[in-house]
Amino acid sequence: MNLKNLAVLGYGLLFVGLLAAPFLGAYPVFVMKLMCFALFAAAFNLLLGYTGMLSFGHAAFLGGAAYVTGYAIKVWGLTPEVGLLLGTAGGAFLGLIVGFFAIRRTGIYSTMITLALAQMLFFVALQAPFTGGEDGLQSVPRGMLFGLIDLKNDLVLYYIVLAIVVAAFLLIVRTVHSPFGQVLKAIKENEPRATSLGYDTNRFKLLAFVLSAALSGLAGALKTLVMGFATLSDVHWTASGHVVLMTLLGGLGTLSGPLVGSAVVVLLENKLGEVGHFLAETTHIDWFNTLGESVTMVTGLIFVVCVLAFRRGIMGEIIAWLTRRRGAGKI
Amino acid sequence: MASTASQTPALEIAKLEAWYGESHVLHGIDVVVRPGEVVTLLGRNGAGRTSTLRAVMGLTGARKGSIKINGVETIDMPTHRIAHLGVGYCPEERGIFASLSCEENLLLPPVLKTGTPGMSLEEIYDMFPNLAERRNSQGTRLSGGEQQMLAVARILRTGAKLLLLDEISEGLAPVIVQALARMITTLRTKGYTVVMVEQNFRFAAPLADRFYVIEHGAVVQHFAAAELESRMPILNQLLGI
Amino acid sequence: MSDFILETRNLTKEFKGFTAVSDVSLNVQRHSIHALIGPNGAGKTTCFNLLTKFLEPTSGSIRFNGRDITREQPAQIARRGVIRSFQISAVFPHLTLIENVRIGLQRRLGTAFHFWRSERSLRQLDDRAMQLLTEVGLEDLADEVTVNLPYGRKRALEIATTLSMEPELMLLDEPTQGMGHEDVDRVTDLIRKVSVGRTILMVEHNMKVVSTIADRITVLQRGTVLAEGPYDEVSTNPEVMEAYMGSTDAQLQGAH
Amino acid sequence: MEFFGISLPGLLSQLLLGLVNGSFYAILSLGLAVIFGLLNVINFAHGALFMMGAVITWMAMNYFGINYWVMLVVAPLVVGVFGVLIERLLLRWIYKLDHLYGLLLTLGLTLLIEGVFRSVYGVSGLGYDTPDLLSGGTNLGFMFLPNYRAWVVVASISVCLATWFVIEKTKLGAYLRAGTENPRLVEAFGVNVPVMVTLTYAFGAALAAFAGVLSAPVYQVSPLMGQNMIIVVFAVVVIGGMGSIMGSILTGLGLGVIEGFTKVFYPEASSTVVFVIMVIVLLIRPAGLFGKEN
Amino acid sequence: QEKVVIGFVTDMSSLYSDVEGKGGATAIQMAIDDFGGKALGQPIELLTADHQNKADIAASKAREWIDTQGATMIFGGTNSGTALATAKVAQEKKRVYINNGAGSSALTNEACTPYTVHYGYDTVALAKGTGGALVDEGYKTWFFLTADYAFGHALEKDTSAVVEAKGGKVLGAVRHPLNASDFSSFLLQAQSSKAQVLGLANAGGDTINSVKAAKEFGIDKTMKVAGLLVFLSDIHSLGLKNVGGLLHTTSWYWDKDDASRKFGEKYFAKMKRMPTDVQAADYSATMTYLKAVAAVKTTDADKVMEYMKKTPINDFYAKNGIIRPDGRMVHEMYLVEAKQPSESKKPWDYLKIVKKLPGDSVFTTKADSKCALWK
Ligand SMILES: Nc1ncnc2c1ncn2[C@@H]1O[C@H](COP(=O)(O)OP(=O)(O)OP(=O)(O)O)[C@@H](O)[C@H]1O
Ligand SMILES: Nc1ncnc2c1ncn2[C@@H]1O[C@H](COP(=O)(O)OP(=O)(O)OP(=O)(O)O)[C@@H](O)[C@H]1O
Ligand SMILES: [Mg+2]
Ligand SMILES: [Mg+2]
Repeated sequence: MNLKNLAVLGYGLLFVGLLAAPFLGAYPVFVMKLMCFALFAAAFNLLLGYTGMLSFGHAAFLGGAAYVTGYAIKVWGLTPEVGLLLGTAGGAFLGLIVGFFAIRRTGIYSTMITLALAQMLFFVALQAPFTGGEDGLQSVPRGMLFGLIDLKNDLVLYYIVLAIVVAAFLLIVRTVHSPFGQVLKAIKENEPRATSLGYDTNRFKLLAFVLSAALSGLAGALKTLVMGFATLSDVHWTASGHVVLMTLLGGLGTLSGPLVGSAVVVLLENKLGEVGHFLAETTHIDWFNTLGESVTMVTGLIFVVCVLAFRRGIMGEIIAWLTRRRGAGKI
Repeated sequence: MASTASQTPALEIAKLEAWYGESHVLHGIDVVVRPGEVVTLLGRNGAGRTSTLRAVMGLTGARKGSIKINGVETIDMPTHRIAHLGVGYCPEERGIFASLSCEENLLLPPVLKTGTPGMSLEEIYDMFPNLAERRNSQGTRLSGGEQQMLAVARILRTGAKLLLLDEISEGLAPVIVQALARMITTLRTKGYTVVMVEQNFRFAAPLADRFYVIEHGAVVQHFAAAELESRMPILNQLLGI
Repeated sequence: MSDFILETRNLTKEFKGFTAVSDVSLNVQRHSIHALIGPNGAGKTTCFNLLTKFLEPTSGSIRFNGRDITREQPAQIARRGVIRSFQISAVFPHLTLIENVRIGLQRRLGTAFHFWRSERSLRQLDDRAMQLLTEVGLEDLADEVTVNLPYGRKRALEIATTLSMEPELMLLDEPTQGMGHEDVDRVTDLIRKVSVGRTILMVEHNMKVVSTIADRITVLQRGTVLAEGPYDEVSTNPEVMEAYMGSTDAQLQGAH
Repeated sequence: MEFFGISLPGLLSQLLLGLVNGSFYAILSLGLAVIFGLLNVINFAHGALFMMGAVITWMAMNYFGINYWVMLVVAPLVVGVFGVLIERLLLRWIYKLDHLYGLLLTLGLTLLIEGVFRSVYGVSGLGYDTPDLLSGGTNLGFMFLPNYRAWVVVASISVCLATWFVIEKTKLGAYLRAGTENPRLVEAFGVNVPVMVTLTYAFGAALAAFAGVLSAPVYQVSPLMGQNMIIVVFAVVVIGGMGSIMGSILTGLGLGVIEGFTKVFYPEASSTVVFVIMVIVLLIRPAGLFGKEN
Repeated sequence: QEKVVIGFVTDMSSLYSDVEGKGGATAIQMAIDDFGGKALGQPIELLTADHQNKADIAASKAREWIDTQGATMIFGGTNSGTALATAKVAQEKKRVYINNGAGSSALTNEACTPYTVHYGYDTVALAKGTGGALVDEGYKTWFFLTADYAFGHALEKDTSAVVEAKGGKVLGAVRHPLNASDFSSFLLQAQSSKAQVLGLANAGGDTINSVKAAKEFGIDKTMKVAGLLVFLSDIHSLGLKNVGGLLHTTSWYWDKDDASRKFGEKYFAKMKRMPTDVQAADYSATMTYLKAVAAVKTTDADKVMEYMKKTPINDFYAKNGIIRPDGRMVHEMYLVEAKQPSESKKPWDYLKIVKKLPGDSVFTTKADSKCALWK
């Protein structure tokens, strides 16, 4: 079987798995949250993996859109689909602003610019009257989709979220393999040359930025709908750090990497405590009981290990392994 | 004139192999350079001449074999210690520093504790008036050719007696090339040992005492200047001159 | 339309008190190969950078096909048909050869921003891309990844990509620098071949190349034009010999 | 005399206070610039090293009774040694890679270091008293200036200037600058670059720790104290442009002062003003105030 | 057979972990043990988790515990965002929800639910307590140093209202950003207002830093410094040298009476720290809940809530505490002052009680309440 078929098979299995998940005892709300983060990471990877621009401010798009959607639905009483649209548009708009500044510099400077601008948004979210400060924007109703479908039911919402996330993911795949994607690759490889071939490289980078921000916004908007609130933790810089970790851990520049990476990181964040309790019980080492409070430490450790020993990430390693094996098989 | 010194070669490379990461670029180079000699490494593009010089400086990846400088084995030495044995290296890509002015670039390489003083700043500016004129410009603001001059000039100050020069006539105007040729002749009379890598055969031919031809990371020919005429046909074939 | 495809008037570039290009008025004849030579630091590369607006001129104007392009952006100038190559080879190393060429062709489709469209829509360009690769003798390597190519081939690929832009005016900065003799000959032939129906302005130190293909030569020195004319005329100009070629005739041919 | 409703003495005192904060920005952005220069690593861990400086000072006082003045030297040394370890054991492996890995590695390191300190010391902050010699204050006529704050300004500006002198005016500095661009070549000239790199990182870490010691009596000593500082310092660095050492010092001081004035005229914006300035500077000078294009 | 499962989710590793954190879990476990470890004939189970101050983690933990572990009561911790989100989940799933760590009065006001019990302090009580008591003592003119976000604004607004209602005057306020490291410039502005009281409408590190800077600049010599949200853990980490004289309101202090001292010492034996008022409240609230379950012989949230709301609470924490229809547990609060170092006689001897504040005088009144359940 060649790699491409294998990939198709993998995605197929994943999709079927997600379709069946609620009936296999998975927790719909949790899986929805996972999917939101997976979309977030995939959107982030679209920028980093395919244009080489490292944004450290993606929390702004996730969180910003979460607030927009929350506000639209809760305060203006708009329907969920309009809320989602507004959230995505909000993400895109923020992306346009941040991107406008970020592309003025390259490399690490551009990264710091995204970080700084996102931090600015954090303070706005903290101080602005409509975000609820550190209480967050709470009790956002799920409402009726198109005025018809009641989203209060977790299962109904689950399949809608699944459909949206899959569609968004397909859009990302398509973007990577589009004429636009080709130009992005060229710019990543040799920017002055692309300019001399008549491409306004900044406009391409900006569009990539906006696309990535819009999809991150969609993820944030969905998350608000699922969880029923938008809070500061989504705009905090640590959320930006998390999405970088997800992408790096899963495999930078691979389409499937962010999906895997986000699953691992979200599970870690939510279940590390339980893992700790389990370890403590089996090994009788009491210390493990406190593992749950060490999420940041463990996260830090993963970062360090990933960067030092495991740069291709989980999917990157698997793909490399498969390629090698196939290569060896031919000889 | 250097008959006693010829006992220990200035540079003796034996069975040298070198890698860049996983790619194996040198497959056994043997070169001997006596003190005071000018030796030219010839070869096609990508034959491994630059890599040979870089390997001497310890700038490639892994190395194997033996490289002795004035009789001292250096194969396991870190780069900075090799330099202190009295080696000056002028890289192919020039390596001018943007954050330093022209003059700072010139003064950058530390004077080596080899006992022999190098050229003074005045002598150098005499040889390259362009540099004197642009002495306060940022290094990389010099033109391509000026940068090339600077790269050569830089290692003349340190007191290094063994010079490794990679394609120094590249991209230079004919007048400057002629100046460089005169410079090398002068250096030889001053007792410097020079190993040159040259694409420009016409530039190298009248200067060198001996030639090595490298092909696919190994030495395939070597001969003295006197044999040059007789070797022309085979050189034509090897190098397409 | 005037017979000159490119005209500059009193083009000047100053860097913090140092004038790299001063008062250069250059006229490049349509359908000719025009060489720009001069000692190191004469301002040749700077001139190129001005013409393609990688640098902003301090004063003076640039006209292309009679139109003033002095205030335009680099990408815009490229789209007008003025394409440059770089002193260091410029390819997209991790794309295949055919993809490299397609990047040049693709702009014409007007779908460069279409992120929703499949890249299969680019296949229509493959024929033309292969044609271009054939022109530079790389047709057999079309699906190779570019990094693995030897240097000379990369230069050839670069020329193919440049051609894909259908340039009216090609600016080549030292196209044979760092090449072996075979490659030099090959690229010289290539330049001659592609110059049909185009205009080429090139910087070159290799007098052999210049003497064989250049129709007209401008010699720059210290940022100003020292001499201009066909090779024979320029190469015997005593001032030029003094400043650039060097005194002995042997060396004249011999820089490379 | 009044300006915008604030008396001249009021303004003067705010200027002084701004300088105090600016001093911290200056030392921290200077350290970042030095490390970035030679290692090409954006040292996210700078905030954590800053915090270590302060916490170690606190520990020394509380466990061993070692006073402030000793720690002013010892803490940077200890953190410097820690820097040597970081560089030798971790950073060394990633120089050849894209700069993004340096950022991520040091980010991970930050989370780890902060996590460890947090699990030991909690987060509510530890008190550290002003050293007796500098307690009290001086009445400057227009304000009451605590002696300690005056000392912070003097100490940090001296350290900054000394660093500037070494880097811009000495041979060692020339090696550093050249090593920044092409370490292998500098090594081929006979300079021991690996040691230079290690020491540079250690020096940058020590600078951060020095700032940490200085800050201990002013701010609360807490495992999270570096986190809030580091992002602002990043913005300072973008504004200054990391082009020059003097640039990062002046930008740090200047932004401290501007931030100080914002606290008077429009306090709501005092946390965002640095970012706003960053945006404006980028619009006018994409390379930052002291940065070089490309 | 019904089993009592308590799920406790709070900040165990970050900003607020000293206020409640692991100490809270210890206090709850102590209560369970003192209750006998069993209820309705089954061992009582305690689940704990660190929400890392993220509302989505808190809410999903609670949801999961209820659905998969059969949690019968959710104990929400510090951080208002997480508290409000978790309360919503508990309401949806019909589980008892008790909170001590979060200050937001919204929990029993516009966001009140039939299942929420806000047991310890809230921002309204702090504001009214400190503000009202100080004006009564003759400190009439105020200047606020306010953290620039909803929480700070709420504290400032509530306190100003009390101060003005009692005839005091607010001369001004300056807003500072969250986690500001330097307060000197704000303090100079406060000083030039010539007000008698400097009200610190902020929390945690911000309060600590402002108190410290006030000392450094000698501002405490001309103004009375009043913290609106100060915990024992803050005082402990700052040291009396830095905070001596700081006025604030607390819901409990370990040295307030014999019963409290007894609890304090028992807790100290386990944790090597004296409990904060929040941790004490955690113990008391657990007891209250378990007693209610035992009395109604079911874990059914409606029945338990009904019983809790009609039964006064009397223990070392609260005297005649009453859970009102809006979920607010009303009890006595205390205006306290941090001792000067010379007054402190033993470890953890930090506070002296200046004034006892009857519950009715400090918590929201029916007239002000926006809770639909209390109309
Ligand atoms: N950094 C590197 N990594 C991998 N391979 C390299 C590297 N540098 C050179 N090579 C390869 O090593 C071989 C020898 O290169 P080298 O630069 O020594 O050739 P050369 O004879 O100096 O030719 P040139 O005329 O191009 O300078 C070439 O095949 C080249 O592709
Ligand atoms: N950005 C710059 N700032 C300052 N001076 C510059 C800059 N770019 C070029 N120069 C100066 O302008 C002069 C012309 O440089 P240019 O690169 O155009 O020369 P060239 O003719 O291409 O030479 P070569 O043949 O050596 O490449 C040189 O003296 C150089 O030092
Ligand atoms: Mg070479
Ligand atoms: Mg040039």
